[in-house]
Order: sequence, then C-alpha cells, then structure tokens
Amino acid sequence: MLSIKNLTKRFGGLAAVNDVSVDFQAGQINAIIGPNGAGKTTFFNLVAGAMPPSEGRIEFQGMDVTGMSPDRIARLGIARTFQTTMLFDQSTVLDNLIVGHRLRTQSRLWDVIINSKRLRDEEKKCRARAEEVLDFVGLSHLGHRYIVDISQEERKRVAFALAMATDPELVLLDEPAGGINPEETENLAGLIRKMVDHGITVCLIEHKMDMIMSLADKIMVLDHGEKIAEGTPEQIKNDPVVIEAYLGSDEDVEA
Amino acid sequence: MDRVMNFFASPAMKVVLLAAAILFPWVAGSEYQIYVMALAFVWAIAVYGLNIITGYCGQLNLAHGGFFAIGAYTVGLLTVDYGWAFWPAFIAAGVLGAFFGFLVGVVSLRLKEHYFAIFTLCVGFIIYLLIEKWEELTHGTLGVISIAPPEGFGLVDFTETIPFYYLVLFFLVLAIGLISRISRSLVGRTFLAIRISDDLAQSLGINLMRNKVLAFVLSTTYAGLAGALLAGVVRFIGPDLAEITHTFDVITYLLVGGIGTLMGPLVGTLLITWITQAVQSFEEYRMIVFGPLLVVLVIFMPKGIVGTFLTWRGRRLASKAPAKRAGSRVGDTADGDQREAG
Amino acid sequence: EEVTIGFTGPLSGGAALYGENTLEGLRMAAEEINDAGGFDVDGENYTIDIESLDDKYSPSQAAVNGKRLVQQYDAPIIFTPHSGGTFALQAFNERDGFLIMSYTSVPAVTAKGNELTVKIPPNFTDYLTPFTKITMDRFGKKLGVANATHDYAKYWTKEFVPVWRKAGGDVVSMNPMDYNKSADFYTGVSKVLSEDPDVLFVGGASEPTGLVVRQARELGFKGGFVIMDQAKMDEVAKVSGGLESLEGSVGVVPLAEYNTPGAERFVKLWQEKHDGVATSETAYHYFAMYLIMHAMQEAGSVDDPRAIRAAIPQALAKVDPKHNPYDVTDVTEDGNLGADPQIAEVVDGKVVIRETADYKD
Amino acid sequence: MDAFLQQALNGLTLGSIYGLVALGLTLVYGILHVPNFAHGALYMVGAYVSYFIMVEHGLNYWVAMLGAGLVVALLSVLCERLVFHPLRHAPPIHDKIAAIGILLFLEALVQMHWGADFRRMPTPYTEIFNFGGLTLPAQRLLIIVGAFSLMGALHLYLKKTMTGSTIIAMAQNREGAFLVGIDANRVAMMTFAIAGFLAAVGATLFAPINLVYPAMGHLVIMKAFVIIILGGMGSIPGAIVGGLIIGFAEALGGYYLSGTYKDLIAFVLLVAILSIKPTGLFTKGVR
Amino acid sequence: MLKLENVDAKYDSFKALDGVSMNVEQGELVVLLGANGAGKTTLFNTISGLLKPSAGRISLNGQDVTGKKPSALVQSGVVQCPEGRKLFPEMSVMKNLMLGAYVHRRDRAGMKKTLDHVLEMFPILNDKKDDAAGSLSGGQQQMVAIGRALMGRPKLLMLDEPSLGLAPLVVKQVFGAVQAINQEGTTVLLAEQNAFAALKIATRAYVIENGRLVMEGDRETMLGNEAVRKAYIGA
Ligand SMILES: Nc1ncnc2c1ncn2[C@@H]1O[C@H](COP(=O)(O)OP(=O)(O)OP(=O)(O)O)[C@@H](O)[C@H]1O
Ligand SMILES: Nc1ncnc2c1ncn2[C@@H]1O[C@H](COP(=O)(O)OP(=O)(O)OP(=O)(O)O)[C@@H](O)[C@H]1O
Ligand SMILES: [Mg+2]
Ligand SMILES: [Mg+2]
Repeated sequence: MLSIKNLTKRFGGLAAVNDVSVDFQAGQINAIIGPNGAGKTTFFNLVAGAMPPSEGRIEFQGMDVTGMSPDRIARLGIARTFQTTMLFDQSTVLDNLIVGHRLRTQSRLWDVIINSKRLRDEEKKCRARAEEVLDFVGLSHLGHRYIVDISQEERKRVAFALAMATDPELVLLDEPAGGINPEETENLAGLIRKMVDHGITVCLIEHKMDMIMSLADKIMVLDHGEKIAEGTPEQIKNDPVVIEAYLGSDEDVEA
Repeated sequence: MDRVMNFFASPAMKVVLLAAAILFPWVAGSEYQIYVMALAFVWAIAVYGLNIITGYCGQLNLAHGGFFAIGAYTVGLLTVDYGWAFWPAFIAAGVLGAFFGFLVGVVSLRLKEHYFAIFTLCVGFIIYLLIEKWEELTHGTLGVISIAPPEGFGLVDFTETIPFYYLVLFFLVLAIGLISRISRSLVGRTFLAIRISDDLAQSLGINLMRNKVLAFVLSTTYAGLAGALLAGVVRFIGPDLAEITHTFDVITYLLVGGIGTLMGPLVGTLLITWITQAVQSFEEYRMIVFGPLLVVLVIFMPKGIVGTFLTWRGRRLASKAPAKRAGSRVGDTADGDQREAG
Repeated sequence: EEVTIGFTGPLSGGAALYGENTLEGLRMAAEEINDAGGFDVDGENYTIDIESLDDKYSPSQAAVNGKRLVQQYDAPIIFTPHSGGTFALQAFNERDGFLIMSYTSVPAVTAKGNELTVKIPPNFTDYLTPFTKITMDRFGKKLGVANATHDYAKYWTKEFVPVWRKAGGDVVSMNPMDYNKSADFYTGVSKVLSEDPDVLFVGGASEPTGLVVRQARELGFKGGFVIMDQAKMDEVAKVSGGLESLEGSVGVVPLAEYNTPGAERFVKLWQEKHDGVATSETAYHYFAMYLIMHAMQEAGSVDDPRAIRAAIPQALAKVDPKHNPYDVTDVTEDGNLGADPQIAEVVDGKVVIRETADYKD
Repeated sequence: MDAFLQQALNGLTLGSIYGLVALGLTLVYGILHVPNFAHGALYMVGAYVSYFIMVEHGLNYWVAMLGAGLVVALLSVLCERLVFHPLRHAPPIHDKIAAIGILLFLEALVQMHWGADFRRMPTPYTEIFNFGGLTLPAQRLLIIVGAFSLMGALHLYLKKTMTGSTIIAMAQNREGAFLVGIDANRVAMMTFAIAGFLAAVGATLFAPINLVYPAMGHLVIMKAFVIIILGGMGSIPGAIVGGLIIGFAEALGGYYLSGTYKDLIAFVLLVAILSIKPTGLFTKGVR
Repeated sequence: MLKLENVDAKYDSFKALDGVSMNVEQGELVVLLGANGAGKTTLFNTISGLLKPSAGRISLNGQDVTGKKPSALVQSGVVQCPEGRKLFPEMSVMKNLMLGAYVHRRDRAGMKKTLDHVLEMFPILNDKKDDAAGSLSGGQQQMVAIGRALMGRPKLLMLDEPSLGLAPLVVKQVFGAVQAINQEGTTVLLAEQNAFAALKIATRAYVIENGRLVMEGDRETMLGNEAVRKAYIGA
C-alpha cells in the first residue's frame, strides 16, 4: 500500500532521513521506532507531504505521490496526527470533526450563494460523519465541548477521530501515547486495533515499547536517519543492533 | 435578564434590526442623519469584507483601504473619463476589486502572519502612491471631479439622500446575508480552520492557497463595491481615499464591533461613526481621547462588543447546564466503548 | 436674530494650522460685526454665529459636515478652505441650497459652472508673467522645476511652464518633489541642479520650500528662485538661512509688507490677540466675511443663497477698504474674486515690492 | 561619476537613519512579536523634545540629543508597561490596534502643544566639506558617523554581553527566560528603552537637515517596516543592511530613474523580494 | 528545605491546586505522581513563581518565598526544567546552555565547569552545540532543557516529566543522570508518569489527584501500594 524507495531528506549537512526503503502492507499496524532525532517525525512529514524529500520516491497505492502538497495527499487517503496534539482549540469537538470531512465534499462558494442542494446534502453528510467518528472513539458525549476544556487523553482521541473523519486509507500517528498514563495507553491501543479492524492501515511512531510490541505487525527501526532493522516485534526485540542503539539491555527501565 | 439576552442573539433580533433600518429615515431628525447613516453603511460593507479575510480566515490585510480606493476610482474614472454609466462601472468596480485581489492574493497569501500584514501594508501604500503619482490615469492629486451618481429608475433618484440610503441598505443586507450564509457553511468552516491552524487544515486535505485566495478575493470585492458606492454618493474622490488611515479606521470598526462575529462589523461601524459625529466639537482634542480609548478597548474588551456579548452569554448558558468536568482520574472506570474495542 | 455661517475644514491632522487660520479670519470679522451690534437686513437686525466642523481635509467628511451644517444648523453659506471639500459639497449644494465660499486656487472649482460657488483667492495666473520677466532678465533663460507635487503645485506648473517658454525660456530639468513626505530633498535637488539651471521654480508649504532653497544653495546653486504663492517669503527665509539666501527670488508679498491700509490695519488687529504673524488666508477670510455680510444686505435676505450670490458684485463696492486687505475689487461671472496683487523681489538681501500691473504684456 | 558618488553619499545618510529607526523596531518586534506602529510616533516625539530643549530652551545640541533619548526611552517604557504588557497574551492584531491608538494619541498631544506647522531645528555644525566636487555638509557626516557608532555599540552589547543576550532569549521564549532567572519584565522594559532611545537619537540627528512636524514619522516608519522585513524580522544585522539597501535604492533610483516614483522604490522592492523569497532576505531556515 | 503549607492556585475561577502541603528535605529525591491534569505542572509553576498561589505559604530553608518572582527563586537555587521545554528555539544549543547559567554570569570558571559536566552527561549536545535549539528533535531538545536547568546549579531541581517523548535508552540515561545529580547533593523534585522508573530512584513520593495531595510515602510503600500500581504502573 505504501512503498518507499531510497527516501532521503537533508537539512543542510544533516541527513535526517537517509536512503530509507520500506513497504507497508494494507490492513496492518506498522510501527516506527528509534532514538530521539532518528528522523521518525521527518519521515512522517515526507510521507504526508509537509516537506518535499531531497531524494527518493514515495508511492501510495501504486501512485507516485512524491512532492505532492499535503492537502492532495490527504485527499488521496493519508491522514495524520501530530507529535504535539494539534486541534482547532477554540472550536467544539464536533466542529473540529465536521471540517475534517470537508475534503470529501465538492461545494464551492457558488453553492453557498445559491444554497444548492449539493451544499445541504454535503453539510448533512459531514455532520453525520463527524458523529460517526466521534462515536467510534467513544466520545459522543463530548460533541459540544470546546477542545480547550477536555483532557489530554480525550484530545488524543479527538485527534484520532479527526484523522478518521477524512476517510483515510492510511493514518500516520506520531507518538499517540506520549504524555498519558499506562491505563489510558491501554485504551488507546485498543482504539488503534479497532481502526485496523475497520480496514484502515496504521503507521505509528511510539516510544512505549510494551505498547508497540503488543500492537505492531511490523516494526521499522530508524537511527540517525537510516533504517537499521525491520521485522516482527519478536525479531526486533532480539536484534542486537536495535538493543545497542535504542532499547538498552537493562529491561528494568521498562515500566 | 436571560430572556433579553437570548432575544439579542435570536433571529427575531435581525428582523427588528432590519425594520429599524427601514424605518430610520422616517424617525431621523434630519437628512443629515440619514446621510451619515448611509455613509456608515457603505463603510460597514467594506468592514464586512475585511472580516472575511481577517476575522474568518485570520490574515490581517492592511491593503483593504487600497482596494476600497480601487473600487471608488474605477467608478470615478470610468464615468468621468470614459463616459460609462454608474451601474456598469459599479459592476466593473467589483470585478476589478476581485481581479486585483486575486493578483495580490496569489502572491501575498504565501506569506505568514506579520509578513503578510506588512506586505499588504506595502501593497496598500503602493496603491496610494500610484493613485497619487500616475496622473495620466488617475488625475493624480487633483482627484476625480463630477462622478456620475447611481442612475435611478422612474421616480427614484439616487442623488437624493433617502433613496440612496435605501440603496445602500439593500446592498448592506445583501452583504450581511451572504456572509452569514458563508460563515455557517462548509466554506466558512474551512476558512475558520485555516485561521486556527494552517498546518492542521492542510493535513486535513484543505487547499490553503485556494481557500485563502477565495476569502481574499471575496473581501476585496466587498471593498471594491463599497468604494464604488462611496464614489457614487460623494461624487468627488482624491488620493487621500487610499491612505492607510482608512484601513486603520476599518480595522478599528471591526475590532470594536467584534472580529470574526456576524454583527460586529455593523455594530462597530455605526458606533464609531456616531461617536465621531458626537465628539466633532472636540476637534483637535478628539484623538487625545480617541487614542487612549482604543487602547483601553483592546485591553479590556478584546473581543469587541459583539464578541464580548457572545462570550458572556455563552458562559451564562454553560453555567446553567450542570458543570461536569471530564478527565480521567484515579478510580474513574474507563467507559464501555473502549473495553469493547480492546 | 442670528444667521449661521458654516465652516468645514481641517481642524485636526497635518493641515490643522491652516484650517484654524482660515477659521480665525471668519471669527475675527464676525466678532467685530457682532460687537458693533450686528447688521440690518430688510429692517431686521442680525448677528453672526459660526458653526465650524472638522473634516481632516477629507472630501467625504466635508460632505457629511456640509449636510450637517445645512440640515441641522440651517447655514445658507458654507466656507471650506480646500478643493476636495469644495468638490464634495458641489455634489449637492445647488439642490440643498447653500453657497460655497471656497478658499482654493484650483481653477476647476469654478470652471465647472456651479452657480453657488465663490472662489476667494485671486488667480495665481496673474503672477506668471511678472515672475518670468523679473527672473529671466536677471539670471537667464534656463529653468529648473523643483516645486511640490500636490494638486495646487501641479496647476502652477501646468500654467507657468508655457509662460516661461513663451518668453523665450527653456525648461532644462523637471523634478517636482513631494514636499510633505520626502525624507530628504538632496537627491531631488541635485538632480535638478545637474542640468545647470539659471532659475529654480520652487514652492509648496513655506518651510519645506525653505529647505529646498537651502539645500540648493548648499549644493552650489547661484541663480534665482521663483517661489510659488503658497510659500510665504518671510517663512521661507527662516528656514533657508535668511533673506540673503533668497537673493534674486520672486514671490508673493508677505502680508506684513503689503502696501494697503487694509493690510496694515489687519496686521495690527491680528497682533492684538495672537502670537506669530498674520497670514494671507486669515486676511482673505476676514474680508470674505464682511463681503458676505454686505451681500446679504444688498440681497435683502439672509437665507436665499442665490440672491446673496447675485448681490456679490454690488457688495464688493460696499466693503470698506479697511476690511479689504488685498483690495479685492471684482468678481467674475463664474465666481472668481479678483485683485491686482503685489509682488516681492529680493534685491541685495531686502524685499522690494513690485506691482503686477507694471508687467502686463 | 561625481553624481553617482554624491548620490551614494545621500544614500548612506538616509540609510543610516533608516537603519537606526529600523533597529529599534526590530528589537521591539523581537519582544512584542508585533510590528509596533507607534514607533514612528516615538521618533517624532524625539524630534520635538530635542527641539524643545535646544530651540526653546537654548541648550546645547548634544544635551538635547541625550535629553530626547532619555525622555523617549521613558515614554517607550511607559508604553510597554501600560499597553503592551497587559496585552502580551492577546492576539497580535490587538497590539497593532493598541499601537495605532498610541500613535494617534502622541500625534494629537504634540499637535496640541506645538501645532501642526513645520518647525526648524538648526544644526550647530554648519560647515560644508567639499571633496573634489562632492558636497558633504557636516551634519550629514555626523549622521553617518553617529548612526554607525550606535549600531556597532548595540551589536556588541547584544552579542557579547549576557545582559544583551537576555533580550534575544526573552524574545524567543518568555517563560523560558523566566525560568533561567531572567527578570523578563526588566528585559522588556530595557528593550523598549533602547528602541525609544535609538528613535529619538535618530530623529535628533536627522531633524537639522529636515523639518520637525507631527507627521514626520509616517514615511520613516513605513520604510522601517520594509527594512525589517527585508532584513528578517528580529535580525539586527538585517536591519542595518536593509536600511542601507533602501537608502541607496532611494538615492540612486530617485536620481537615475524617477524622482516622482522615488518613494515607491522601497515598497516595490519589498513586494518583489517577498514574492520571490517569502521570508525576507536574511532569515535562516528554522522551523 | 522546601515547605508548602495549604497552597491553593487558581486559573480564573478553576481551582487547580487545593490545600497542598508538602515537605522536601535536603538531599531527597521526591517524586510527584499524578495523571494528566492532576496539577503537577501547576504545582511546579507555583513553586517556581510563575503562578501566584491564591492562598497558603511556601517557604525555602525557613524563609517565606510566597509570591516571589521566578528570577528571585532561581537566584536562591530553585530551578525548574519545564514541561514543554521552553527553550530559546532560534539560539544555538550553546547559547541556551549559557543562558541557563544567567544567574551565575559573573562566575566564568564555574560556568565552564558546569558546562563540561553537562556535555559529558549528554554528549550529543556537543555535536549540536552550534545548531539552533529549535531544529533539534524532540528528545534532543529535552536534553538541552535538562542541561540548561543544570547550568543554573540548582539546590532544588524540579523536573517536569523529563522522560516525555524520549527513547527508552535515553529515558534510562536521563534517570541515571537525575540520580547522579541527586547523589551529588542536589535536592530533586520529579514529576513523572513513568512511575515505575521514577520510583526506583526516589526516596519518597507524593500522589496528586485533582489538585490535592492524596497520598505520601517512601519508595517501598509506594511500590507496594495496590492503588498506585494499578493507576500509574499499569501492572
Ligand atoms: N493556563 C491554564 N488555564 C486554565 N486551566 C489550566 C491551565 N493550565 C492548566 N489548567 C488546568 O489545571 C489542571 C491541572 O493542570 P496541570 O497542567 O497542572 O496538570 P499536570 O498534572 O501537569 O498534567 P500533565 O500530566 O498533562 O502535564 C488541569 O485541569 C488543567 O486543565
Ligand atoms: N526543519 C528542520 N530543520 C533542520 N533540522 C531538522 C528539521 N527537522 C528535523 N531536523 C533534524 O532532523 C533530525 C530528525 O528529527 P525528527 O524530528 O525527525 O526526529 P524524531 O525521530 O521524530 O525524534 P523524536 O523521537 O525525538 O521526536 C534531528 O536531528 C533534527 O534536529
Ligand atoms: Mg518526533
Ligand atoms: Mg504537566
């Protein structure tokens, strides 16, 4: 579904992503791990079109999307969340989600001026979709709350819902469990599984190893921009290179 | 108390406002008041334009006065130098407002925040300097004299104050109607999303440039048409129309009324216009009062009159609903949905 | 009874002083008239009340003020000291019925056939031939244009350049500058001087004119200046470095040096109550108020603007010379007041007065 | 050639003044993160204070300059305390409007006291130097030397001293600055004081070759904005280089291209540059 | 050394801290546990002087410091490494670190020594010392933030979720460093969600819920407490 070939991104002299090639299969949970500064977020930025790669090629469902603008990529079916959760803070949860479905609608200014049937239909559709995804993440009761008033964990869920509202094929989740406690992390993991059950391919960055290990079908490890390993959780856990670079040998640290 | 408040926010209020506007010429003390009101309405249309790009889309356009002047000059030059009638020139003013808005928008909207603001400040200044210096086209500092007024029909003569008042009112209602519709529609939500966060909006598949340019063109069209109406009533225009002070005025109206609100532009424009008329006798001392007033206003009423009212009302409504703070705490059980998902 | 005279002009902003000066002329006259017990029209005694509104030099604001003065204060006459305000008022003055007393030298104000407009100041065109003759004889035929860029300066240039050429002169460089906004005139002045002119045509507000003169001298210019009538020679000299720096200049005569009984009296009258020097705009407005009073008496009406306008020729003859500093004597069909103005030339560091009449072709 | 050098000299004069004003603006921008539209009014007040001290009270030019610097620095600090400090959490448009409020107020105030007419402040240095056809009045020389010494001193202060660095630190993260023990309020006040001081000194340097009037700050401030954008907002060297670019462009453009459109040059230049490089000339790519 | 008595803090009308009393002794490493929004950051900011308590008293070594300015508190050795890092993004890493030593700016030699110490702890910062801090990855920025706090030579170091967004290996390093810092004699107050790792190096811990301290105990007690294990350790 997502096929990356020789992807490279340089900032000045630094290669934040260096010659990475990888394939992600549809319907799976693919994880990207690696030390801080390994280039994980940059990798997401490249896939989502937020910055153009220096070299390499990105194919999504067989189509070359290299260098496309983020909005076009989103319309093609790639949605993302950000490392620091980004939402429209001054709006209600539901309003956030309604905009999320905007890319699946056609209405233009002209439709607004004449109040066309298409516009009315699409507005209904957006609202329906918003309610649906809100229900999906289990926050139906929060629809009319303002984002600033909800908790960190709820924000993470709304971010998921927002990504879902775009009707994606693939979602990129950047550290979804950052800054939330173990119990909530469990719940989020459940939610990610539920997304996959609904036919969405997931790609996530995370530092919480137990979550990754229990969740991922496939893990890619980045270090200094390069791919140093790729495989199932079992393989990765025992890969000496990964242990050396990332996990460390003393399991005690893991909580 | 709440009843009164709710009434202010209800659709009925709009009907009352409209009725008041229609009746105004019959209760006004003199034609002068109608004239002032009509001019205020003209400016209000321009302020609504600014509200689209600045209030809804979050880009502070400091060339707005320039586009207003472009509209006015379009009517002025076409009617005076090229013998056009007012109405075709009026349409041309809208078209040119949109056209120049498009040109400027395509270049400037790639810039962020202050860069955009200052870029447009410069664009506004360029418009002003061009109008002042390009004598062959604009008559330069001499200004455009004897501009054609809007042609009436039958017994209606728009050089008379009252018919002109209704004409402007008609356009104002149209302008507000359109904006109110846009702001509630998907298009308006899209603008709002861009205002709050460019990056997020883009990651949701929203084409930033297209939407920003759309908002910008809409706003400059409003400015152009408002300028055209002004030219039609004052019938003389000079380069001073394009001075940055007019842009500042328009921003002040917007801010006082409430930026990003539907009725804010109207409230702000009317209020300041009438205050200005009322303090005419202060003459040079006027700014000594007005300047600090502006400062106090932005410090203590940052959301403007309408914005403050809406927040206040929002709070009251919220406080009536049982306060329930969400958030997971020790001991809270996770809700059923998630269990089922896991 | 009271009759209300309206005024709309810049009372705040950059032109406030100018606006205040014009208004003060009206006030001085009105005060004298009222103190003398008012005036009689058709057996009825009237005093004058002046309603002044600020328009910040903005035409549309002037229009609003015009409406207000007519509607709310019933003013049959409105004074305005700028062309933009005049044009804006002309959009409705004939219909709403009020007379515009316009203080601007812009010819278009009266050229468009508005029946209820009177233009107060004299036509600057009277100066053109004498100015040309005096400076061309003394310095030579090459003219450099370095005046301001506002509307009035434009009209001047448009009229002056052909006169200069017709007299056999040559315009070697043309570089008008924005006197009110420019940060520095050095560039512009040196550009004009690069063509080595004999005479420089300068003028705008007095002080920037002085700067231009000063910088021209700094850059080595030795010729004479033709100073546009907006600039007052005495004020210019203060900035340019004294009358010596103005050697060979021609311009309008400062009110203080004007040789009429009316002018002398007016200057004294001004000094009784004010600091600083009296300006011509004040003097003209002082006169215009008297003119209006007489016109009302001649017309036998204080509220019929057409009759008042029609009575202005007779009224001119009635104005006491002591109220007429500039000896205004006639009015054209279009509504231009006219006088034979005097001219000042700087010779050996002193102002010498010349009569325009001496230079008529 | 002579003409060219003469214009280059004019450009240098203009550029140093522009640079000085832009420097203050860019510093304040760093703290406020909004363009301070009132800065031009501070410049204007600076000129009037100098005028007041020197012309109305007959004191020495340098005393006037120092006095104006101090008074305007104080005024600038007052603006920070009374207006911008309370607004520090408000959206940027509010600071802009408030700044406009300050501007209107200061202009009206000055006008009330001194009127709207032009005033002249003579220079004590009236010599005119002539170098083979180049004319350079002493005051212009003073402008160039004075402005550049000030800029140099400021640059050293900001780069080399810890106290200077706090200004930059504070600009980048107010709370972060608090947490390392910087008294952020003091830094804000210091910055405003420096900016006000620079504006007043710039005005005092420039006033003798120009005039003093309430609207004198308008065009200067507009150009200062162009400069800080050209140079990258918040960048000190950018402000200086930008000032010179605009100064030269105006002098040379005004001479060789068109005097009528001279004032357009700066703005057209900016529009052209931003159209090609949306973040200005000297900004480094930082996310 | 640090003592809080019945401290309240408010955001508008919302009470984020409610009668907090706590005590940190010289040389201790005290952990503050709490879910999101429990009030950890608020408590830290109140101690740092960024927020003024609406009631109660804070004292440091017996001196009342309630309502003191943050700069004054840093002077007296209370240094916070904040949540969200609060770096100077466009300054170089080196400048960031140097500004951390702002209050010791007259002691050049001491600054140099601390700097070497910090760079030894986080060698990556040496490689990046001329880069703008804002261009670093999330984890690297966290290191700069900790480094900057250490440059202030704290007597009481407050770390607000230092492990947030860090790779496991780095988390380990960070906790190792924190322990080392503590062992060198610096008193540490640590807010964490990564409770297990934090408790392992702690002397004592508090649990905060809804702005109230609900539990207090030494390491063993805490690790053995069922409720704590369930909520924060997830086992
Ligand atoms: N600036 C603010 N304005 C209003 N309420 C706030 C503000 N900051 C925090 N709060 C509220 O105060 C409470 C405590 O927040 P605080 O940030 O101290 O929690 P925390 O324990 O640090 O959480 P986290 O683990 O997410 O960092 C929360 O309910 C939060 O919503
Ligand atoms: N816009 C940028 N300009 C310059 N350097 C950058 C930029 N973005 C990222 N980098 C550099 O690229 C490298 C990779 O950064 P990235 O944010 O992708 O790391 P990451 O793997 O997401 O780390 P973390 O887990 O800490 O978030 C880092 O060294 C960072 O400093
Ligand atoms: Mg990352
Ligand atoms: Mg926190």
